[in-house]
Amino acid sequence: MRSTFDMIRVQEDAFDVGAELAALSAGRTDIGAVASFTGLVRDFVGQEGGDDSKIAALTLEHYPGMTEKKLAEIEAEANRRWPLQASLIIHRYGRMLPGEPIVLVATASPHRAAALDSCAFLIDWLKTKAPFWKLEEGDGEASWVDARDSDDQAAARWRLPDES
Amino acid sequence: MRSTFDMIRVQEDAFDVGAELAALSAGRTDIGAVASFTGLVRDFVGQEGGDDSKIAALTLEHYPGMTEKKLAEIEAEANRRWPLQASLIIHRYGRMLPGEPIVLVATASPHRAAALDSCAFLIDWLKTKAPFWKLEEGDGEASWVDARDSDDQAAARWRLPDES
Amino acid sequence: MNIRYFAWLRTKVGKAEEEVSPPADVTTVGDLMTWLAADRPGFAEAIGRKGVVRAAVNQDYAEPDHPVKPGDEVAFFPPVTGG
Amino acid sequence: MNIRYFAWLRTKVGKAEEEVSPPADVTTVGDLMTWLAADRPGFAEAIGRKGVVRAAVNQDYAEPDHPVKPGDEVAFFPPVTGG
Repeated sequence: MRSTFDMIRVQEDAFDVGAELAALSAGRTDIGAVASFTGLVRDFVGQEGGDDSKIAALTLEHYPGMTEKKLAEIEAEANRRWPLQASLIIHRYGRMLPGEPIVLVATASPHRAAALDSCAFLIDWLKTKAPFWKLEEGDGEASWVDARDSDDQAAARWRLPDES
Repeated sequence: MRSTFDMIRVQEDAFDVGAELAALSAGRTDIGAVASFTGLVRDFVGQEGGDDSKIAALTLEHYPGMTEKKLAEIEAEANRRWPLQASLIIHRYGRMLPGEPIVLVATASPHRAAALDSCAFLIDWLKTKAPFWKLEEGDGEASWVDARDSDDQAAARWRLPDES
Repeated sequence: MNIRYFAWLRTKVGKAEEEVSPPADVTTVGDLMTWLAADRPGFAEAIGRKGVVRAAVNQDYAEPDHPVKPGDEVAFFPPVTGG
Repeated sequence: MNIRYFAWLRTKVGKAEEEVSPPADVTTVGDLMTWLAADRPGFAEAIGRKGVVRAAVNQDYAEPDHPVKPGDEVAFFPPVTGG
């Protein structure tokens, strides 16, 4: 099945999740399932209620050119693995405030499992393969976010048997 | 963590996925991840391109009272298993046309894996536990949709070790 | 006892709901199914096919050995297909 | 050769980008890292800590044994943290 709606957007402006999802399936009657994941800036680090770890703003740095290239590769891989009718990745860069969306991935398929699995795949792979770096502003000095082992583990579960 | 936005809606009217998702996280800055699944009426059965299996409309019959009870139980179970900040299940009944939404489930959490997994859990469990029945109208006589083994298998992967 | 039928079982039986007063020896869902089947050929045919009829007592799923008593709401239906 | 630095590696090195002309015996990403480290103390310190610097050649991830040649765009950065 050829996906008829593949889209990658890397942008500074905020976006409207509802409008983006509506566009994904607009005017179509062949889609049975749409899965989406939205990542948002949240106002705390780690466990909820930790009062020493408030986040005032987040700045996303990216590698222009390579970012678009990697996102397109990730989306193409999802389309190879699942019978998708549409897929969408939007990722912002620049400075953003708590409550604002950072990233949206969405997939559409005739069947539920393909939509759900490919959506999880897109965000898990994107986390470890797309060249973005987060800088957190809290009470004190801004600090670069460390990569997490749990992200590598989440991506690893999508590795195919012939990959090392 | 107590979920501060739990909602079950069983309704005949169509709904706006974007507006529902926006409401889920509106005015909040503590949510890091929102996952959603939308099930839509599609205009064909089985494999794409099968011209003998067009769907003109779908009617969902439900068991009023038991439906709400089971959906509330499913949502409560998701909240027991994952640290959710918000969860939403909307399921329609009555007659609907291709392209219209049937069901929306959405979950919010500080962390991506909890949102993604609980969203998949909600739709998988709902499929096998919520008392709805689909009647398809195609070219000829309307026919009741058969339950699928693949739905039982999808639900089974969420069974806890102490369950039979 | 309030009996409810859904989906194709409803069309087989020819009604969505009925009030019944089974004899005292009908104490389980299984007993009730056998008793109902006696003069409801559509229901008898449906329960004759293994695994196609599910039951709920007071809006919770119930196996054939689940007890039933006067005043209960007992529903019969095919496997669910929502979502 | 166009060298690019991102995130805290950019602040360590003190620039986002530079043009360099390494000698002919610099033929791999690893060679280039060693050569760049010679007079960039921030870069030297970063690559001294194991596993914290990643590289890309012409916008694809590259291991230390990956070849580099004049005209390439070579980027160095910490592990990614987007999404």
